[in-house]
Amino acid sequence: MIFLATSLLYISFACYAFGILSAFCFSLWPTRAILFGYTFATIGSVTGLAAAILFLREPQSQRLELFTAFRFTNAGFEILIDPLAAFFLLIICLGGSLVSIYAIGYSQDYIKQGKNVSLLVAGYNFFFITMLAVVLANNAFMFLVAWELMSLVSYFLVSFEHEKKEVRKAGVIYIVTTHFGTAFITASFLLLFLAAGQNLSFDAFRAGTGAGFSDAARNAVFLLALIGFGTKAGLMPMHFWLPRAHPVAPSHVSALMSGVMIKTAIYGLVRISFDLLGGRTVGAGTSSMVTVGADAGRVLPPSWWGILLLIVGLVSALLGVLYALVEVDLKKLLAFSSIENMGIICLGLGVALIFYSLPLPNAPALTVLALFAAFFHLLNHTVFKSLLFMGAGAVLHATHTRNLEQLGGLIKSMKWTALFFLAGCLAISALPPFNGFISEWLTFQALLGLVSYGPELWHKVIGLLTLGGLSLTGALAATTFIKAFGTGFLAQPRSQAAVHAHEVSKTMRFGLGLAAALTALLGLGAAGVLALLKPALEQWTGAGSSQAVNPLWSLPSSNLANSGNTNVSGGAGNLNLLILLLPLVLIIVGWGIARLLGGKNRRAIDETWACGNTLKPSMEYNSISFIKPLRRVFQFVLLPFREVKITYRIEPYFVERIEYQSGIKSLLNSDTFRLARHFLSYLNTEIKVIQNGSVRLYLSYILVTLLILLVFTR
Amino acid sequence: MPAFLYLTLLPCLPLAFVALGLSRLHLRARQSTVIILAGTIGPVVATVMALVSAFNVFTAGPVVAGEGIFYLDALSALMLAVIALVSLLAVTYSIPYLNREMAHGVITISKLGWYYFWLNLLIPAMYATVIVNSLGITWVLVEATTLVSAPLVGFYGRKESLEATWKYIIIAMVGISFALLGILLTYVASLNNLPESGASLDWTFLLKNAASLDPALMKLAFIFILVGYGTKTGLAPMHTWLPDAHSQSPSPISALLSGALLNCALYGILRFNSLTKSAVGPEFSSGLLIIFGLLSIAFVIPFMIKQIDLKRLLAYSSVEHMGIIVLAVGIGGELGYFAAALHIFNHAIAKAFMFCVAGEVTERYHTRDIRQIRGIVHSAPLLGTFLFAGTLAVTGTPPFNVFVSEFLVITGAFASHNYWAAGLALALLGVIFASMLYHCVAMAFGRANELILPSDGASTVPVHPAMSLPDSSGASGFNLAAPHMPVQVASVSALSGGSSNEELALSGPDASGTWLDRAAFRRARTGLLTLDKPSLAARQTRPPKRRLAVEHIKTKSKSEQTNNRVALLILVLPVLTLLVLGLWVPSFVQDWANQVGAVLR
Amino acid sequence: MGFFEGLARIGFAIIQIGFVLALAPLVQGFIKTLKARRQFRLGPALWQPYYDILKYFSRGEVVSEHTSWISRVTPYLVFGCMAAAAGLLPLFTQAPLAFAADLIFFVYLFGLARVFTVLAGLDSGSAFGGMGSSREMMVAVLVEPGLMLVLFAAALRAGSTNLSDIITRFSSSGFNTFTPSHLLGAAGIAILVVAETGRLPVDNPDTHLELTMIHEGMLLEYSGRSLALMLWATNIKQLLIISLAVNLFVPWGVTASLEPVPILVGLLFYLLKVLGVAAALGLVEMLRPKVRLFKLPVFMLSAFILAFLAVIADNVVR
Amino acid sequence: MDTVKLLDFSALILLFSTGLLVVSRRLELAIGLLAFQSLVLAFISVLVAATTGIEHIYLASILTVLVKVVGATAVLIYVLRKVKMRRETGLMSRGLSLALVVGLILVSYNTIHPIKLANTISSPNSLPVAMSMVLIGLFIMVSRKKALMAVVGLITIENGLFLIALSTTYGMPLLVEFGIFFDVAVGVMLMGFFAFHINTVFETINTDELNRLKG
Repeated sequence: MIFLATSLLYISFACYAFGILSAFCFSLWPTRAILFGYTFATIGSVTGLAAAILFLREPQSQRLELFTAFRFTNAGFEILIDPLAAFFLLIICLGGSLVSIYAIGYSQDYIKQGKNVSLLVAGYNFFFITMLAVVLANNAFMFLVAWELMSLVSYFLVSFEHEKKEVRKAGVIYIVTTHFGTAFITASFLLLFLAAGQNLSFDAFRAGTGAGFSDAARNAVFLLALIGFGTKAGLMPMHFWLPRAHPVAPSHVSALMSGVMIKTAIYGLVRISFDLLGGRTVGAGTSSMVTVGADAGRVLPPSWWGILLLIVGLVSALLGVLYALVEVDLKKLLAFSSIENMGIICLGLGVALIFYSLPLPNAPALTVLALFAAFFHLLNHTVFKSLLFMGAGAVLHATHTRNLEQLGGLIKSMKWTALFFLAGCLAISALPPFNGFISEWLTFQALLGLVSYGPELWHKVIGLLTLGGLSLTGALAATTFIKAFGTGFLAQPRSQAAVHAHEVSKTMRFGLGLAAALTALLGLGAAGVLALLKPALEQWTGAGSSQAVNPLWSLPSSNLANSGNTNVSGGAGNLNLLILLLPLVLIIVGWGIARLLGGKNRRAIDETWACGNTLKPSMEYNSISFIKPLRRVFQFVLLPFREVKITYRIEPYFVERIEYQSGIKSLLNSDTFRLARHFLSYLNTEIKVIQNGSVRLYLSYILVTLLILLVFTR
Repeated sequence: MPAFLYLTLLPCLPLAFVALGLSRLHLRARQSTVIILAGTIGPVVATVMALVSAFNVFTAGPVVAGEGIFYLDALSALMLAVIALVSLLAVTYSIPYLNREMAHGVITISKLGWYYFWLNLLIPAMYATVIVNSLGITWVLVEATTLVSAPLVGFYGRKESLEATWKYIIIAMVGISFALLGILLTYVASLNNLPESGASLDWTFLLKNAASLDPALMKLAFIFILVGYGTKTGLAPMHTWLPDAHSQSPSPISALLSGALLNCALYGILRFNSLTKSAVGPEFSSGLLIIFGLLSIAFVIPFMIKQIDLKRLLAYSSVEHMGIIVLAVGIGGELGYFAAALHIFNHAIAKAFMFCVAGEVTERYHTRDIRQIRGIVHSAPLLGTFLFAGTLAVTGTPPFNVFVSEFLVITGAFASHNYWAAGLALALLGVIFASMLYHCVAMAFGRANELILPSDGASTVPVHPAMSLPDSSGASGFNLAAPHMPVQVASVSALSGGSSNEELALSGPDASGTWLDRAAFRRARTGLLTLDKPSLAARQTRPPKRRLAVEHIKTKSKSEQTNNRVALLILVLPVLTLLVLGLWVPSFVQDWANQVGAVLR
Repeated sequence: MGFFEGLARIGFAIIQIGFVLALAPLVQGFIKTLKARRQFRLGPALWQPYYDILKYFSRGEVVSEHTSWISRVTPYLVFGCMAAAAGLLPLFTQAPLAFAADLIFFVYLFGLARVFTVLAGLDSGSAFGGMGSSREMMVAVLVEPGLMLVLFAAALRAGSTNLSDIITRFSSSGFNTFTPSHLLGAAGIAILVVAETGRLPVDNPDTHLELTMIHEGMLLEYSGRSLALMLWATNIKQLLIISLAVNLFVPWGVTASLEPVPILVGLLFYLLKVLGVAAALGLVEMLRPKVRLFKLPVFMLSAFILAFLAVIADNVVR
Repeated sequence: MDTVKLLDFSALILLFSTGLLVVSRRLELAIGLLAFQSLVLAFISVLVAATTGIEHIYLASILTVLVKVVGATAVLIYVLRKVKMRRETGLMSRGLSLALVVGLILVSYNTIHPIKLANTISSPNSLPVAMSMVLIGLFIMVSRKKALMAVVGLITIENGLFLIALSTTYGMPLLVEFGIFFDVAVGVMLMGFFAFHINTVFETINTDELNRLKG
């Protein structure tokens, strides 16, 4: 089995490599480059997916030594496939399977534009290799190389349409931000490296973070990792690159970046906080070690790590969704929504980390529950965010605009796309029976567990606030996506582009349909997912800590009734998944009743009532007006502004022209960047005096340096 | 073995005069090949020999040769290898570079001869610097490298290059004088403390007796050495000459200066650092080196952020990298020295490559002004790729080799508990990455013809040689608006063999538009080519921005195309080196770097 | 769960859902009649909502040319959701679908219905529909955190998120249920019931005046059986919300036993409680003017704070 | 008068002449002072050679006379004639210059003071004076505008170095010494050449005009 899985993994890598090769081989025949390149990517993803599932079913870790980069500090390329890595393997390959087929259709447009698509295809395939390398790496050096390569490749993919200034700018902001993030990650790893006796292998990290590792260093590692990975994950306030970079990338790349790539940051966070810094059983030593009970000898992380994650997650979720709410650029909206969803994932992760750090008898079960919430939401987000970005790509493909105010009425011209997009919207709004609901439900349960069992009052307070915040987030997300679907697809087209929209090609529809089907399937089959993820969830809490999986159609909850009892199986708090289908049954009942009471329906088609006028698209509610009340409610965050400029022919009676402008100011707004830029240009102008061309000045530097050294250092 | 050592220096010197002599024979332009060949053979042969010597040293251990005049250990071998590889790149790249410069009429046969004359003096001087035993002779040779490289810096004979040369000579000579003071003091120390054994400046002697040298004197000596050689190495704040000199010289020479010559002065610092450490104890010199290292990294940032001159940008980056090396040495420890050794090599290759890429960009766009260069990936995809690869390599981004050594420097800083230095370095390197990449993206991406320039005056950095004055012995005719000139106003190229000053050959397919009046043209001749003093009217009424058509970047003569291709072909090997060494450092390289580390200790 | 038990449950579910469907218009009629009487009007008949629904069912419908299948599906979907929710809630006995009576699911079912209603409001392109949708979502966003937190407060005290469990636990613990926390929660949900049922001072269910309407705006393009279903669903929702509130916070009478007497007593209690709340709603509607739209956040925030305090009080006092 | 006294006296003369160099406005005077300085240095080297009996120091003194007293002066005078310039204006005031020079001298004394030399015939003053000359030489380069004065400053630095070498080490090993002289000679010639070239191209030898390359 393991052999099979490993071979499949190799095949998967080989396919991506073939994808790159074929892209270059067919660089003169772009159609073929696209076809072969993406087909290889699809095959690679599917085999990788199969490998991941096999690895998850056979949860012993697999190690592969590739080669050593340099002996010193044991920097090398080694692979560890443990359940956590296997889970992220699953995520990446799932994303790949969904998007790659779609990409065949989507990339055709670039041929017409005369772009060098073979580069796109090659980069796309290489992107997978780097992402896989990130999650499989068992060495800090390999991790950093893969991580930075992943950033670089994605940067080049983002900059694919580099003729546009906006794209170039977004790309630079992205790569620079992520580079700084990498610096933090590097620092974090290097602290671990010291603890590990100057060894860069993760195995040594694990061994070295026991008792001898000081609390201060432990906290520093976590904080550095949080900043570093948080930057990649788009957590507030390190998120600013994300809404710029994701929208400008080709849509299938956006789908991958939002759906898959930013998840690797979560991987890094989990890897560091649970695994590398994890509460390993050790001899004796640090202050945070538990001395009694079942956890005796475990070094526990402080629980404020989890609290910090909760706060960061909550802020990201709320602000992310608020900015998504007011966005009119469809892809930007999706990007902001990614920030929101990363926040929600962090909520689950935070709760898991808190319970992981508490020596409670039922902590393992609650850790698993919260971790499941996080992981399942991660999986779900991969599916529905890919779906939505692909949908946005389809719209862009058909109308050449991402602006919601230019769209409308697409449900008639793009029936299938609309249907699939709607599924994505419902899923991301956490509505039953789609998968988003299940993970939101799990997150609620995890948070309720925190409020219920958190020993400190501030655990409860933060838990409650988060519960409220998450509800608010859910409602806002629903509003956001109603807006997106309602103004994008419903009513009359608002521009010529939307009027002339057409349904997209079969390959694109196939990708969309697959993802849409998955949103529903994952919702109904959540218990199966739990069974699959079990090894990944139990990796740090010990086998059997997720006993609640047995009834196939039900999910565990924190089972608040039995405090002190860790058995979360069955019983009162469970959600029966079959019931998700109940509304469907009752829809039919409703139809039956209507038929019964009213006989056969007689339907006449007529105009929409518009107070006697003919309804024009300009009379419709558009996306701005739709969220206007909410924008006003949340004006303390969104800082909306409006400017009305009226020019008169004869004041004040005859108006010649009214200019109206409105928008919001971001909290981390362009003023902040402008400030930074001003500072830089200040540096530029003022400090350049240092190098003003005068040779005498230059000589005086030498003199002064010499004098300083002579006077002070002797 | 010893025979090789002398021979390393030999091939170049006679050929220097051969090249110079040939250029005096009134050859026709076509026959410039002979000169190029004569000038190229020496360095190439020397490269082979130096590499063999270096290999010998690495495998067989340190060598004392030539009755104690020469001494080679792992550090010398590393430097030999660096100089060998960089000079190989420089001389091979010189061929297509100079061919095109000849074709553009920027340089004459006579200049070509001088070029190879000085180049063939510079390369053996550098080799000799790192293999002589006496630190005094090393000083003499470092000084000599300044003197023979100065004419190469001022090669184009423009105002800017003259200025750069002047600053280079003055500052480098002043600095080097201080280094001499440091050497004198070391000598005094050895006289003072070792009266019996007979004082000497020989490295073999000093190394043996370093521990018994007077600490007070050695401290003083090290200060002067650090300031002195630091000036030549380009450590801030003594680096001020470096951006000027490295940006004004022809690109192959820039590559040589940044890649090899800086290391020669660095070599002196490294040697004296070892001495000082055994005499004074490690804290003193380490502290100074860390401070100067960080200062060098920090100092360049404001100049890199809004740099408009491509080659200046790279020159500042050299300052930064010298800072990193010095930082690594200051950090010390097994890791620090290893990293320093690796970084010396990595930086040399990466920077030399990058300067060649810059040369290629300049050859195609006829300007070094970053604001005027757009869309390289469209006009020359391979060159664009190289530009990106080079930028990423130079900024220490995986998968390129500089990443490995920079990572090791930071790792070493952590290992020696210099957390602040490590954090600071990480942050500063991040900023440098940002600014370099910003410029790289600006140049590489976009479309070449989207370039929009204010037409009220070209930049202050227009200066491709093709727009410049010929040297005094050169031609006297001018051709306005040669086809490849991006800015019409500034598109003045010299044609050798033109008839008279007044006879202006106006030609070129897009020579329509506004012509310069004679007065403006004369101004141009006297050096104000770039119209950086636009007329008052022009300044007041800020004319609309002009869209420049750079379509003709692609339309080139056949020989020029060949030269372009050859140049790119030459650059393939270094970029592969950068890539491979970034992912995998072969174990023999590690062994060698370790040996160098042992010497640095 | 055996096969026969399963069948019995299904049968029970059908009965309960049918009961709610049947009762819902009556509550609406009751409130209207009460209001009319209090205003010294004759008012419509108590059974008028039934007549209306029947009448709409038998009429043909007129569909806007701009609408899509969303509009056509929505009435059935909304109705289905409400009916499903009716099966989840324990009224006077255990809920028939008690094993799945999760409160989060319950609330999110309402959410699903709301989303489709709002989409239908946007579908026709009419400005009225858009306006209604826009306002509906605003109110929903404001209500949601408070509602969830109130329910969570109860869940945390009962130790389960299963509505049936919660209510059973509350009703079995007698007067001990009345803690400060409970009262705070009750106050919170009282505010939310008003908002969720779409009544004054939040929404005005009786008018089609664009200045005030929220829910009605979205239904403006509906006619015929679609309208009937939508109205009916609205009535069901109103009843469910009222039932949820009273059963959570006045839990007496909800019995776990299957004996006929307790069930009958429970039914009686239930009807009394529901009619009591309905009467209260009617009274509030008479006494209060509609509040300005942008005053609503304060209104909702108070509910949120009450719920928050409920949990904190619970934890501190305990 | 014994040798040490004589050395001391010569060193002070050197310091004095260097001080004068700092405040001299006339270029010819400056070049003259420089020649004088080199001459004193040659004298010192003869003195040292006579005292120690090391023969190659005689050679050094001859070279000093040839290269610095005759050669450098000739080059400088030639360039001066060519560029037709006599005075420098717009400089730092004499008082301030002198104050700074005094500061530099103090730093030098402070630096050299703690060093105990066992093996020299040097006077107590010669080493600090030499160090002062090095620093003052650099100060001249910093404070004076004309390219010629930069050369003068540089030669002053070299003279300081030479004095140190003489008074502490009886000169360097021969090879090194020749190398140094050769370098100085080539350097001065090169600088003279470039100063001349700059004058033709820029029509000035004011180094402040050389400021096109900045930033």
